[in-house]
Amino acid sequence: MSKTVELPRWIDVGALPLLNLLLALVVSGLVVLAIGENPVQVVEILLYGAFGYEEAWGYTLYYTTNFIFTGLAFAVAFHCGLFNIGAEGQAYIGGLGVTLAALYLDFLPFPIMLVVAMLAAMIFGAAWAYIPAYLQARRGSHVVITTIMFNFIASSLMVYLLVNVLRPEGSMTPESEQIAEHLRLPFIHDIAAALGIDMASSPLNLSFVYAIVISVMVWLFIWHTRWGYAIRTVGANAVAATYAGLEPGRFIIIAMMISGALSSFVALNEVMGVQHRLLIDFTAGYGFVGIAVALMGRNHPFGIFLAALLFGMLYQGGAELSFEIPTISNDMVVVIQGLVILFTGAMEHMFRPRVTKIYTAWRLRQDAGEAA
Amino acid sequence: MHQMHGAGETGAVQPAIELRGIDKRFGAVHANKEIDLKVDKGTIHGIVGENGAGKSTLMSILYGFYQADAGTIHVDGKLCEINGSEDAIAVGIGMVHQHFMLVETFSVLENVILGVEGGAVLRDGVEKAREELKRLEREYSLNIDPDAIVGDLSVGLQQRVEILKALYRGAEILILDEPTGVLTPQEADHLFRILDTLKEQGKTVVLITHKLREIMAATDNVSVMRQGAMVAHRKTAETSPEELSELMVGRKVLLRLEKGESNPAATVLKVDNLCVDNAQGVRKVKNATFTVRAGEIVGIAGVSGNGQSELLEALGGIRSASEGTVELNRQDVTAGKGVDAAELRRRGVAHVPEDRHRMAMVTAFSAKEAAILGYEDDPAYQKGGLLDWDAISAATANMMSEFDVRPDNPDLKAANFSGGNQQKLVLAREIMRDPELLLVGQPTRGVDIGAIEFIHKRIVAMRDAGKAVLLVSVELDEIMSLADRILVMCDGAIIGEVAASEANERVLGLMMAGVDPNEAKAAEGQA
Amino acid sequence: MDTFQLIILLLDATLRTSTPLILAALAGMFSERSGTINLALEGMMLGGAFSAAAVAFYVGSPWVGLLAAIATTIALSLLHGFACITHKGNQVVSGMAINILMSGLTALVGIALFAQGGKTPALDKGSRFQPITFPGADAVQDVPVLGLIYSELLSGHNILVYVAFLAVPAAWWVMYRTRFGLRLRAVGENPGAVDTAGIGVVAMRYRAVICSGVLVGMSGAYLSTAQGASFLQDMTAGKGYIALAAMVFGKWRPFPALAACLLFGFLDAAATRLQGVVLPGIGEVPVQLVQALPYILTVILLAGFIGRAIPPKALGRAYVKER
Amino acid sequence: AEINPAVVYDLGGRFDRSFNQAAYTGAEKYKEDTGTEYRDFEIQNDSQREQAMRNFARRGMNPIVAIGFSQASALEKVAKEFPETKFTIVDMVVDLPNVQSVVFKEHEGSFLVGVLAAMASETGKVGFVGGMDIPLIRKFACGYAQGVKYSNGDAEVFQNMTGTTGAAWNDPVKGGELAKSQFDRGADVVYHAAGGTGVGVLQAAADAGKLGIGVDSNQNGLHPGSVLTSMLKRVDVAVYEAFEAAANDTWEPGLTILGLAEGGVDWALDENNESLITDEMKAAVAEAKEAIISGNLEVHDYMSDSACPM
Ligand SMILES: Nc1ncnc2c1ncn2[C@@H]1O[C@H](COP(=O)(O)OP(=O)(O)OP(=O)(O)O)[C@@H](O)[C@H]1O
Ligand SMILES: Nc1ncnc2c1ncn2[C@@H]1O[C@H](COP(=O)(O)OP(=O)(O)OP(=O)(O)O)[C@@H](O)[C@H]1O
Ligand SMILES: [Mg+2]
Ligand SMILES: [Mg+2]
Repeated sequence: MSKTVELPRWIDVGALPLLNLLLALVVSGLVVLAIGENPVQVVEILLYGAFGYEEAWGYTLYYTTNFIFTGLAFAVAFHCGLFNIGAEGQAYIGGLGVTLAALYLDFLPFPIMLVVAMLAAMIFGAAWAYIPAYLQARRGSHVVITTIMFNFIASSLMVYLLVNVLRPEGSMTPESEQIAEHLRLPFIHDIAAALGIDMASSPLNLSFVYAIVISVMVWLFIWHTRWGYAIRTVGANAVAATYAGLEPGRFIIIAMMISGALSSFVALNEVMGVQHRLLIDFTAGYGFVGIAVALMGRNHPFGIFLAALLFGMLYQGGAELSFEIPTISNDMVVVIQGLVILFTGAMEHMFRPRVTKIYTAWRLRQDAGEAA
Repeated sequence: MHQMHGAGETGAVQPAIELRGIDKRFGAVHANKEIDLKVDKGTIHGIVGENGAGKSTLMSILYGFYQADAGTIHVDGKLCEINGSEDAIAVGIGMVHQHFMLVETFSVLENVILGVEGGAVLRDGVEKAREELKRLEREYSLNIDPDAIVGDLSVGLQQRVEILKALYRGAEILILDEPTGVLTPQEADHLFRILDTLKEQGKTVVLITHKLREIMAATDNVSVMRQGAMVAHRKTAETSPEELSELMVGRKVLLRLEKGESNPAATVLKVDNLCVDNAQGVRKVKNATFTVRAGEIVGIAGVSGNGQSELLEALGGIRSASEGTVELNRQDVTAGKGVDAAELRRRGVAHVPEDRHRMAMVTAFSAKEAAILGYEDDPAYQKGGLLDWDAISAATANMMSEFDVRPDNPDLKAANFSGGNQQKLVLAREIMRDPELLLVGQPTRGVDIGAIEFIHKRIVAMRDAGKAVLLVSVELDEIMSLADRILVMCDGAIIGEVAASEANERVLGLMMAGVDPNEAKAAEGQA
Repeated sequence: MDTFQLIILLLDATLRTSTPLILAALAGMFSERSGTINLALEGMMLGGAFSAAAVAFYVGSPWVGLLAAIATTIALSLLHGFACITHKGNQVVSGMAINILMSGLTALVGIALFAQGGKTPALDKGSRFQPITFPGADAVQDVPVLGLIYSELLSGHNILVYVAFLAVPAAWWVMYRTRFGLRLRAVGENPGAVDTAGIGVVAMRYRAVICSGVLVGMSGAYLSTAQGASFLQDMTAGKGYIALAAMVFGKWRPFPALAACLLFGFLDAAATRLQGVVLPGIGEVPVQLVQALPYILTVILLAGFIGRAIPPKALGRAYVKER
Repeated sequence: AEINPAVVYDLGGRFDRSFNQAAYTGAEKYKEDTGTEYRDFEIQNDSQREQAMRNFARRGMNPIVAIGFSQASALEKVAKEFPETKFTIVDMVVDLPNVQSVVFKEHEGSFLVGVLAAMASETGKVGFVGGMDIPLIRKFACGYAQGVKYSNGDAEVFQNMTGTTGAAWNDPVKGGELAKSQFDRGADVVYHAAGGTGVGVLQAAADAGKLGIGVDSNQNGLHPGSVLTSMLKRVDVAVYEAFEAAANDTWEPGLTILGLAEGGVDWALDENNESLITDEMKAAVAEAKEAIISGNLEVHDYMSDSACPM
């Protein structure tokens, strides 16, 4: 009977997820083959579309921005042992906050407005997360089901508001008025131009920088603050948290509200940065992808950044793909997304026993070699 | 060491069960080490051993719940391949698990027929089962309403359902894993009468228990396990509790700790009429009234499950009090009235809970993270609004060297420390705060002998430093050697107090069983 | 047009709209009662709808389409089982993954096969489930009250509608009156009890998710080959989640779940008809509110304000014996 | 000149058998006639519009035709970014120097099919199923109702809308539901202006043995004998002409309005519905058409005052 050895970190958080990711990509390749296209060509187009030219980078990072926000949102809740499936709805409602602020407080100068809009997004997103959080914390209603329900409720609410309230007189499209020019987040290419650097135009805007800053803040928060510590304690062992005087319900609510606020930053990127108005379904599934991003990134901001970049690449490359190969639509990206979540999330333990065994055998041989 | 009995005395009769070379590991834990065991037909066979000795694991292997890594199982002399519980049931083995295996939302009848429904459609089997159940109930006086929902039944009745389940499946060999740990004395007596009936009918019983008194009273033979190994087999009639406990622990049991007289000073903790309910609303602590003074150790003895846990949790601020008051240095600190565990800590109450894994440790954390649990807001651990991990690391290293935690690596995951070392880390965290009042439950559960002595010394040192200590333990030895005064809890009430100098195992035992203290002392006097 | 007739017609539509919900809610119930969360209903329904429409188009028979749908959903159930039962993966994540996967895969394969933007070609009469008219339905049409109930409400639905409504008592019977049901419920409450009773926990849970697959397959086939006449991208439009909500609302029990499905189906039918309608005195009805009601009601139920929904105890937890 | 044309469809996609498909037909026809390749894109959600247009513009596609009113705001942005590129938008007016807007007098075409519906109806009750509840679709409904009343003053018109978002263009199941509910209330002819949703409406009509009326494309062939006629909205012509004009350098920005007189809207008669249209009906509809073109009969445009006299 061999003694098992604990896996080193680089295998645990590096090699294993990569192995799972690889499997997801291999299966995706098989799907491409099955529909009669050439996977190698698909990968080429994907990569070219994502990184092949200057503008592509901009698009890739623009998508990455959204995924960073939703990935961080999922991760913070997850550290508290909560499965927040509601990022989609929280981001959507966050968009309402941003839009209302931008439309009704448009007399404010930009820097102040930026802070106000950010706060509005956070408050709206956090408020939307608060109800499921409260119900979980105080009445034990499972947050998975309630956040799913809240996504639908948010969607209905927003349709109602966009159609009946926010739609400008005479417009047929259910979308809000454009926000004032001076309240828009500057595009990176504009900033670059101001600095005398020539850059291809893309939707990449200041919120990407903001996403990086927020990532660092989340990292500090989770691992270097008392609240972060408390949230992780509640997530890992709620009884121990109670014993320590960290009332779990309180931190469940805090974690969910932070999660909702983080989700809502998607609206900053989309509404203030790119679309400049509130569109129906502007969240476009970013909230759900955030789950995959966080799981792949092992709920660590750095991992989340890498995973977000991967998904940003898939999104942008995938858009290119659907332009280049008519038989492959954007749906290919959705398939890859699904497979990545399946293999890196649901089946994350699939290879673990085998890898552990192989690694143990190798280590034992190594040890024996050293002893000899 | 292995002093086997059996073949010679029982003659040609095959043992009902024979285990040979059973070996089992759970990851890093070696739960069973090449175990041999023979159980004679028609006897009651006891198995004793400390927590974590591997008793449950061994029996679960016999019942097919776990699969052994090595070894063979023989039933009635025949080699049996037991790959699952269905195989064990087929050869006539039944088991009452330590943690009941019942479907709480089902009726008694449904629980009993689960797996032996007697046909694809329930109706066919159910009526037959109802009849058969009636017969079994009569035969063993196991009265129970077959249509009652199991979740509504008391623990004692639930245990009857477990026994009925086994008997309904035609068990010839019945394994009971710590059946009395959760029973009232009356229920326990009833259980032993049932076991006798079973034995009379020629059935074989394996009984796991911590209580040597039960072993002496009820069994024919007894086997002792220690740290995963089978260390001895005895005829009950030829052994004594002293010998068994020595075998269990591996050396002569330390009955008295060297310690000086206590110098109790001002009252630190004053508990008045405290009542505590559990999550289901059942009153677990009934009108407890007592005090703990500075410079003394007050012990609370009792059979586990008699409200000590709830009492300790209420005093620690984890569970709300339903009635009564708790005062700390004359200030009201009754749990639930705006006072929680954090507030109590601020006021100088340290708490080592009974259940280390469930409560005192976050095993997913590194040692240094675990070492600040409950004290994360200590200013010494902060720098510039963030946690100061360097300071925390240093403090953890200090705890580790003071309490001899091994390995002394603050960055190692808590789960990777052995149980005893985890316990030492928890004790270090709480004791080194130098609290006014130390609440401590089962301080030496799962801890090796060397560490026990060390921990006991530290607790006495706290007392000698003028601190108040409230100690809850189910180990009478521990209570008697540490405490200056002993309170006995039974069925949620504190039924009496005994000075340590007057205490002995008999008196305490009687009181723990609910006998009035005066009667208990009188009975002791007569004995 | 009298009010009574309006009500009958609304109820008639309710039966049609609640049918896929009923089948899917029962599917969810089988899975969840055995301890496996099934968020994948939505994706499985899509997969079933696609297979049914595609195969019915090629073969020209709705029955073959139905079989294909069931085969697809069973395969997806096995995938879900493989992830969460065999590999003890997170059931919520697995469900989400299957939903996303199927949303993409059905469209992708649809485009590859039919090049119609993810749709399947329209099915002709013979490739769809047709309404069944009860004997004498036309004759009694004008009999007051009962005639209308018989001819409009009861008669004239396709076979899957009747199957769905019969599936409810059938599911109840299986769940509460058979050995299989007893074991299934037990394994969702306390798998340890099932294991020690000598029954394989893993096999039991697989059987349950397969049952789930069969039912949700029918639900998908209903959408594309009975109610509709082709598959469209994302045609389930959240019905899987509504079914899940109905199952929770029905407290994981067949008849209450049926009631919830009828309620949600009714709301849907009503909302559809209220779109753009200006009621005197009230003004335009906010259809979005009516549409969101199932979700709102479910949240309120979960919050314990209208009776408590207690899920199976072992729901969501893989059975781990040895740590 | 060489052109590199592109089309961006609205939700519902190229094969909705209706509105977008009409655009597709026009583009295909141009390709057939001239051998000019074109690119097209089906958006899956609203946020893709901008990206699709920008993508085409960046690749030098010119002209770019955007189908559907929902494209307006996206087009407005992208057109500003690419002032050299010619954009044509169908169903909406965007006022920019490089944008051509094509809108139709749908109320006129709808009036004609309303006339036919009223005449074909035996119960005197007819239905209308709209897609997204917006003024444009109410314009269809209003023209239709006027046509119905014109030919039969006692006729009753049931109206339902499918939804309030883009999803309403692509929900045939709900469309079928609505049609069924109208049949149950006694209607025997139903006209849809619902894009992909209409497929379900026509299906329901065919299933129930009633008559449907198609829209945008000629949908008579979907269920021969069950589709009374189709209100043709010549999006195909609009697309074709945009391509052609760009190729001939005659492309002009500004507003183009296509009504009955311009042949932009019409009703469809072919071998699939010959048997359904009596001579009497032919005569009546021809008369109405004549009157409208000549200006003797004015069909009220809902969008002019957000109200319908019916
Ligand atoms: N399912 C399991 N997975 C991993 N380790 C286990 C498992 N069950 C028991 N162990 C470990 O095996 C060892 C023996 O445990 P076992 O339950 O057999 O002890 P025991 O003698 O019954 O103790 P107790 O008196 O506390 O019931 C312990 O270290 C325990 O932590
Ligand atoms: N979950 C785990 N993962 C990895 N290693 C573990 C785990 N649990 C225990 N170990 C390691 O296994 C070894 C044995 O642990 P165990 O708890 O059985 O110790 P022990 O012999 O009971 O010691 P002690 O007397 O201190 O309790 C220890 O070295 C510990 O580090
Ligand atoms: Mg045990
Ligand atoms: Mg130990």
